[in-house]
Amino acid sequence: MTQAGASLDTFPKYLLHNAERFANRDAMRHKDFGIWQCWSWAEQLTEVRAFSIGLQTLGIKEGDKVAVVGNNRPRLYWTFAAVQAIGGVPVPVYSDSVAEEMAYVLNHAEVVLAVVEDQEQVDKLLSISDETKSLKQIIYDEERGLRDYDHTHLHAYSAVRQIGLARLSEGPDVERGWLESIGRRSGKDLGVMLYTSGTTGRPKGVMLSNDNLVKSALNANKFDRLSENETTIAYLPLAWVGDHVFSYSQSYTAGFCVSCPESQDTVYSDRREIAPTYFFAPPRVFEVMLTQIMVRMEDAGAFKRKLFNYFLDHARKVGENMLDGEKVGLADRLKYYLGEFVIYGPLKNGMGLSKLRVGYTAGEAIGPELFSFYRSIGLNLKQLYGQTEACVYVTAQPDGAIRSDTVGMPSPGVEIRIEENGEIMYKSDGTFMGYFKNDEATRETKTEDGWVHTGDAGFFDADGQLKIIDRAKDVGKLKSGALFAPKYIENTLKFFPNIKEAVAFGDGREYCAAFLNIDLESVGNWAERNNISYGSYQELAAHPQVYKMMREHVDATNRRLAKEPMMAGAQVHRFLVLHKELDADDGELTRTLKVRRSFIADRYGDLIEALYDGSKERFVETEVIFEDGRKGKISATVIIADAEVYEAAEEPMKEAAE
Amino acid sequence: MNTPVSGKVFEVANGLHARSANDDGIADGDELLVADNVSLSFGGVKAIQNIGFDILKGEIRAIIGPNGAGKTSMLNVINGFYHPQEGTITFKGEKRSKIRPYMAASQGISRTFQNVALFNGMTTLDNIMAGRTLKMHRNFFWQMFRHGPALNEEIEHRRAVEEIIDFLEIEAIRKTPVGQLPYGLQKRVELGRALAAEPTLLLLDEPMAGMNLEEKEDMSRFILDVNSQLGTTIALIEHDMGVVMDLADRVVVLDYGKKIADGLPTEVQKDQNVIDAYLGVPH
Amino acid sequence: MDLLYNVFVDPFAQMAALPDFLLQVLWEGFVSGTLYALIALGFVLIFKASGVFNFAQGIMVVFAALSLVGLHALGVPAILALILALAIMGVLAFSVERLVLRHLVNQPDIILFMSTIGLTYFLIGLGELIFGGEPKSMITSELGLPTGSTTFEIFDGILILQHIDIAAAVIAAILVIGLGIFFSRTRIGRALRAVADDHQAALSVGISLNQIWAIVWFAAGIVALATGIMWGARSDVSFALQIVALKALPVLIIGGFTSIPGAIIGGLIIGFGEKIFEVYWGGLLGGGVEGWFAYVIALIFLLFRPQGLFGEKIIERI
Amino acid sequence: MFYREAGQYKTNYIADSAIFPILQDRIAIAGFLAIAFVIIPYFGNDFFINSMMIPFLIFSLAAIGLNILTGYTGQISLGTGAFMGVGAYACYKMTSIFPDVNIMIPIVLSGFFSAGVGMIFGLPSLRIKGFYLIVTTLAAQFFLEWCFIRVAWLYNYNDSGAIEVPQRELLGWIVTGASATPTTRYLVVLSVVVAMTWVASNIIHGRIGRSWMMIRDMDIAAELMGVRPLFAKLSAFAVSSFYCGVAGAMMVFFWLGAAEVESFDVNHSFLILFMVILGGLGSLLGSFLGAAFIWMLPIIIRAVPDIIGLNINAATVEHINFMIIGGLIIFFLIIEPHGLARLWAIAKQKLRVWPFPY
Repeated sequence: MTQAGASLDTFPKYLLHNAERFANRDAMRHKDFGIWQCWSWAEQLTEVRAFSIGLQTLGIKEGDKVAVVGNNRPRLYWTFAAVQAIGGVPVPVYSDSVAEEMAYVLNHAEVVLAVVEDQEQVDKLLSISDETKSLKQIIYDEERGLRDYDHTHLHAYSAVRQIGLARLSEGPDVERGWLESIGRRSGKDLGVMLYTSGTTGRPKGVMLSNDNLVKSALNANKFDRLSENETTIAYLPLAWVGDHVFSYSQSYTAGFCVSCPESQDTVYSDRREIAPTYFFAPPRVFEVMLTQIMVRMEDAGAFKRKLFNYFLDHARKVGENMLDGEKVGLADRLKYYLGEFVIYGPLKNGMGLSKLRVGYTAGEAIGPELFSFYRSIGLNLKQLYGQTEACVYVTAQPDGAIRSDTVGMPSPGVEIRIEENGEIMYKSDGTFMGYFKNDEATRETKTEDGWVHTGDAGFFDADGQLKIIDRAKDVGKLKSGALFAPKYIENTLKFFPNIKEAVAFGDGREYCAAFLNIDLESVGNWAERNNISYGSYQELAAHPQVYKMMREHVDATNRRLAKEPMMAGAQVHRFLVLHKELDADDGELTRTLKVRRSFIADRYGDLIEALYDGSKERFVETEVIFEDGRKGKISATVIIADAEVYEAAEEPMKEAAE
Repeated sequence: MNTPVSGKVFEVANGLHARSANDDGIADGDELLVADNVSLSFGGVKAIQNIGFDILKGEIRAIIGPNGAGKTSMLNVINGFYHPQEGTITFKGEKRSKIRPYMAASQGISRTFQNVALFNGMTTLDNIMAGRTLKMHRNFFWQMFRHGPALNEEIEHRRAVEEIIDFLEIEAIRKTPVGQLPYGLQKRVELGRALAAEPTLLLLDEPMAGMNLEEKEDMSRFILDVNSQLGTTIALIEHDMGVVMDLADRVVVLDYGKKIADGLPTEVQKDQNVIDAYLGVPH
Repeated sequence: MDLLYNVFVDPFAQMAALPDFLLQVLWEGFVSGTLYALIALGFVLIFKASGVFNFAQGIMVVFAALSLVGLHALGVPAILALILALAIMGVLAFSVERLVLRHLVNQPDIILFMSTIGLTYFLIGLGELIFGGEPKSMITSELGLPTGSTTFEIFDGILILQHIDIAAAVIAAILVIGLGIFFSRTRIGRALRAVADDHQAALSVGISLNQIWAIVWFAAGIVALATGIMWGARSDVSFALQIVALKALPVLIIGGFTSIPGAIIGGLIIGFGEKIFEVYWGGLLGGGVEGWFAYVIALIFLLFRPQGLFGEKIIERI
Repeated sequence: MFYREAGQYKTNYIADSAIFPILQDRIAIAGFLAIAFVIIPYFGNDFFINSMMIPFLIFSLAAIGLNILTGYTGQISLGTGAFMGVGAYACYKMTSIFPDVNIMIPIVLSGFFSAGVGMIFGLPSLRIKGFYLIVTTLAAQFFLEWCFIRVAWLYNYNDSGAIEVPQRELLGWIVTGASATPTTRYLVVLSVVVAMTWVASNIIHGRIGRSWMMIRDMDIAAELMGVRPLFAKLSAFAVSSFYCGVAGAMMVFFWLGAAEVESFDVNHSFLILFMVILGGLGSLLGSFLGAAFIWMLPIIIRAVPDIIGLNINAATVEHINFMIIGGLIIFFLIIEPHGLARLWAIAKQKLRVWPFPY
């Protein structure tokens, strides 16, 4: 297939290429019907080709936008390549977005066809069919329950695939035509459109060219020496740029196999079966894993707990040094190997990370203890800093130069500069083409000469690693003029496993104050051990004992903040424990589970006021959306507590050197 | 009547699952089973007296009545556990005399029990596999070596069982011993086991007894799906009138071993005899 | 033809020719039948009240007899030894309830059954450890039991009746009547019957299940002691008795597991049957048929009347 | 602790339903086999091989036989000893009648005789359950014992009434009779036991084994799923007796060398039953564990007084042994009715989730 060899600048071309060079290697696995169904690159090509020609027959032509909605499933990944092969543009959409959100995206992107996972998504799309005039047809993967639907505009994936196969059997022209269509596409063309969930306003469609994705993927492959031998598990939302790059772009360019879990409930055990060598997870996932480890260990016998603590202490001491290849004494080394056999190995095995070669965490700052825990037991976990607009990679940590408080050095092919107001700007191969139908936003974000505003504030430290403080616009000042970086404070609070979420306030105020969210699993367990009974989340959150514990955590946080001259001014003076969990369904978190600060500030204005007016408690009523979509109200009297504040550490005296 | 269906059982490519439901040459809406003047007594106790009704192919037929009305006995007569002293059962046009339950099974009658009767020493997977006993034929010789035809057969049926697991959404408990499962899931596994036999007629004895609302909703959905997607005729005993009204195409009402009403759910609901029977024995 | 003659004619000819011998055989059968019935009675007591199929009844017989003989050998007077042996059976009943049954409540019957096999082994070991494995003579005369025999002349021949055998029959009758009264007239007895029907009902009478179990095991122990004395007086007290005692199982099959009269009639049927079969037909098969005759009869019953003569018909409900 | 299951994924049903799906288990099994086939013959002394390993293996096989009936099909039997006897006598007769036939043929064929007899005595199981069946199997036990004594043809009219094993060769090695070395006999027994265990495991994991377990767990539902009780129960009796028969034949031919009826009495039936209960009902592994435990325990108990310098006579030790076994049976039934195999499974589970408790 000569076209492919000529210039590998699109994914369909890579598909053709891989079907030759890796013909019999697994390209995709999916746990289905109890076992891992596998497709080699050659088979993947056959599948993509059949579906692609099927789509063509349904009338998809160059430039058409095709929405892809659902969980991680091979057929949805194939849809990307199938659409790109005939010149269309896939638009993956978050499958958990509610109907109105989805309607906006489909309309805005002018989607003509949607490939969806199952009945649930079909129903959702049908419910908004009046608003989405451009959408003409729907293809579904899972056929269950859809038998009796009107099939004039609805097709089963398998049926479209069959159409494609039938067309292909008509003669070689069909395939030739298809190959030509692949050949016509180039790196300059629009490859995919990803809608950013956006902390404010409507989602924006980020247009990424084939070049953007291919080059970023190649750079990243080279950076981490990824080859066809890697294996990963695709479990993050399809519509998220990370998944698109890790599970699609990098898989196609490096030729490694991507595994799709059986269902959302079985991700954990499926990951264990697959044992990925290349793995990405937001800090939250790592946090949950660690909490689970700790909670389960609480129930273990005294001996096991002792052993566990003993070896983890040792790992804390030498583990990271061993990982970084530094010199470690023989005795320590042997003890570490013993620990590897007794504790670390089984832990990694339990998490399904035994074979991990490269692991990344990003999206949010990760607690240093959390981060070192994983590294100390021998997992090569690293941080990166990225954005949809950059095809993920802005900075990443190279092997051997890992720090928990930085996000690494500029990725290959990325240039970075720091603006005067602290904002990080970059320019790279992955820099997006622009926002779809939103030139104004494009201009705001991307300069004429290709520099992109990240919106984050940060600086390079002495080792040349980038350190992020906060969103550029969120960094503020207290009335006293002391620097107030809310995220930094929140993250310090969240180091405590009992605190699931924290929201700090203080910009333009007298002092800094915070909302806390307890971690139900962790605190619930603690309550059980201490014979504290509670009937609900709300009751537990308001429990005096819990408040006492939270106060201790805030105290510790303040002591920690006090040690850092820059941050000492913004210690948490008052705090409260929220009566409900911050929830994406209520709009308090983004879909990627980041805190939506301004929204929360609006919603809980009363409570914020209470933090600053000295009240001891405040009654609030909050509207919530239940899982089934009903709306309701919950009310509570939230107690506000004071916290100890510490003297700022003195600026260490500069030694009169020499 | 729920939508009559023809075609494949589950959405799978390997063409395994011949639909037993279509093999018998009885068209949807024709009589699949006729109980004619059936009487059954234990010692002196008359459990069923002169009951006659029919079950049409493709429908969901509910048998309701107060406790002790003889509903379960009726099911036991249908699948051969009890032999009626009087009357006949005609299934697929064949009048039958005494049969053993395994013969009823091989004719295409499968059922679940009021109190879950799973094989507790076995996993979910094995329990559903057990439902396919009648479809497996490889002889002892091959079984001994678990090779060749016996292994192929095992794999083939495993695939079919996986389709049922997928259908009932019980992937996560595939390899859990059923004794460890909560009651609601056990009921679901039991339905899976009955389905694995690919029955023409599925008898469900209080499929929702002891379930919470959500479990009931799930179970209702599965029952409707079984009926509409697999074309299985269903006879079910149920106490929850709401469920019966939602699910059943036709209802027969028993009381003290006698039939007191028979007809569409809405008709039966208004029947004075039925109201009296239910008021007499409140539920 | 010879065979047919030997099977169908000759034995009856012999019976007719020597009626006194036939009577003697029948008497022997009656006596061993009585003993089978006594062992079976022990089984029935426990089975009725607790649903436990007590495989250890045979070893309890041996154990009781050994205790009696062993204590006497240590110089304990016969009557005191008898009382102490009773006490030992009481302790055994109490221990079994405390250490075994109590922990196995609500377990499947088969588990309870197997635990009694374990108990059997334990008691064999314990008995041999304490009393030694060699056969011992029963202290018949010391207990005041008759030892002589009476010879009747009848049908031109003689019929010899051992007094101890007569005593055995009488004691068996007394035991059965005593138990009958116990069950029908006493509060505890009635509770025992209630427990057989319905555990809840028994509890409502105010007797705990544990007490009831201890009591029935003790009752079975008393029966075992009586059986042991009688049996020991006829042959020796040895562990071989344990295997013979298994014949109570076929007796139960014939009589029904829950019926006291059934146990007696079953025992007699087996007793008579096996003696007559052994004497008149055994020779044809080479002798020694007593070992399996009872079981084969039971097998036939199982095939044609599984509930036994007096058991209730089992209706399986679903 | 030793398990590293991450990354062991199955891409087909054959691998997924394998009997040992976990790599580490397969390694362990291979290790055990290597020890059994190489290390023990090489290093074991005659006493160890002849008095421990050979009987252990033979009883394991018998225990598997009984486990198939009792543990997998739920039909209790006290006739195991007699069914072993049928195998032994059948084998003896066959070698007498066809002295030139390869010895392994009568060994295996003897199982069929046993299976036939087992099926006959299994017939009542169609109508009866539980305790009633005990009587049936006891009938088999006592009737067959009687046959072994009274039917002189079975022991070639020997004056001793015993069967004595003639010398036979297999592939040029003397495998039976007085001149066969323990190691040779051990290897023959081991091979047969391994092969038959594998077959048993195959049957149990297939349709037939499943139908047995269905009958065991819920016979009504089993019948409803199309299991014919007649076939399921009789096949269990047949297979079970087959295993017992082969075990019996091997017991005489490769271990005892000569045997009388005492070798097949009801006490042996109990012994095997205890192996199955202690080892674990419904577990092949349990059959081995139970056999090892019941067989090795007396040897250890006998050895202990010597080691600690106590002088206790052999009879006393024997009695204590009885008490310990009886006590353990009760103890296990109370604490862990599924026997050693379940303890093993729990330990394995602990190792799999190590360091977590669950």
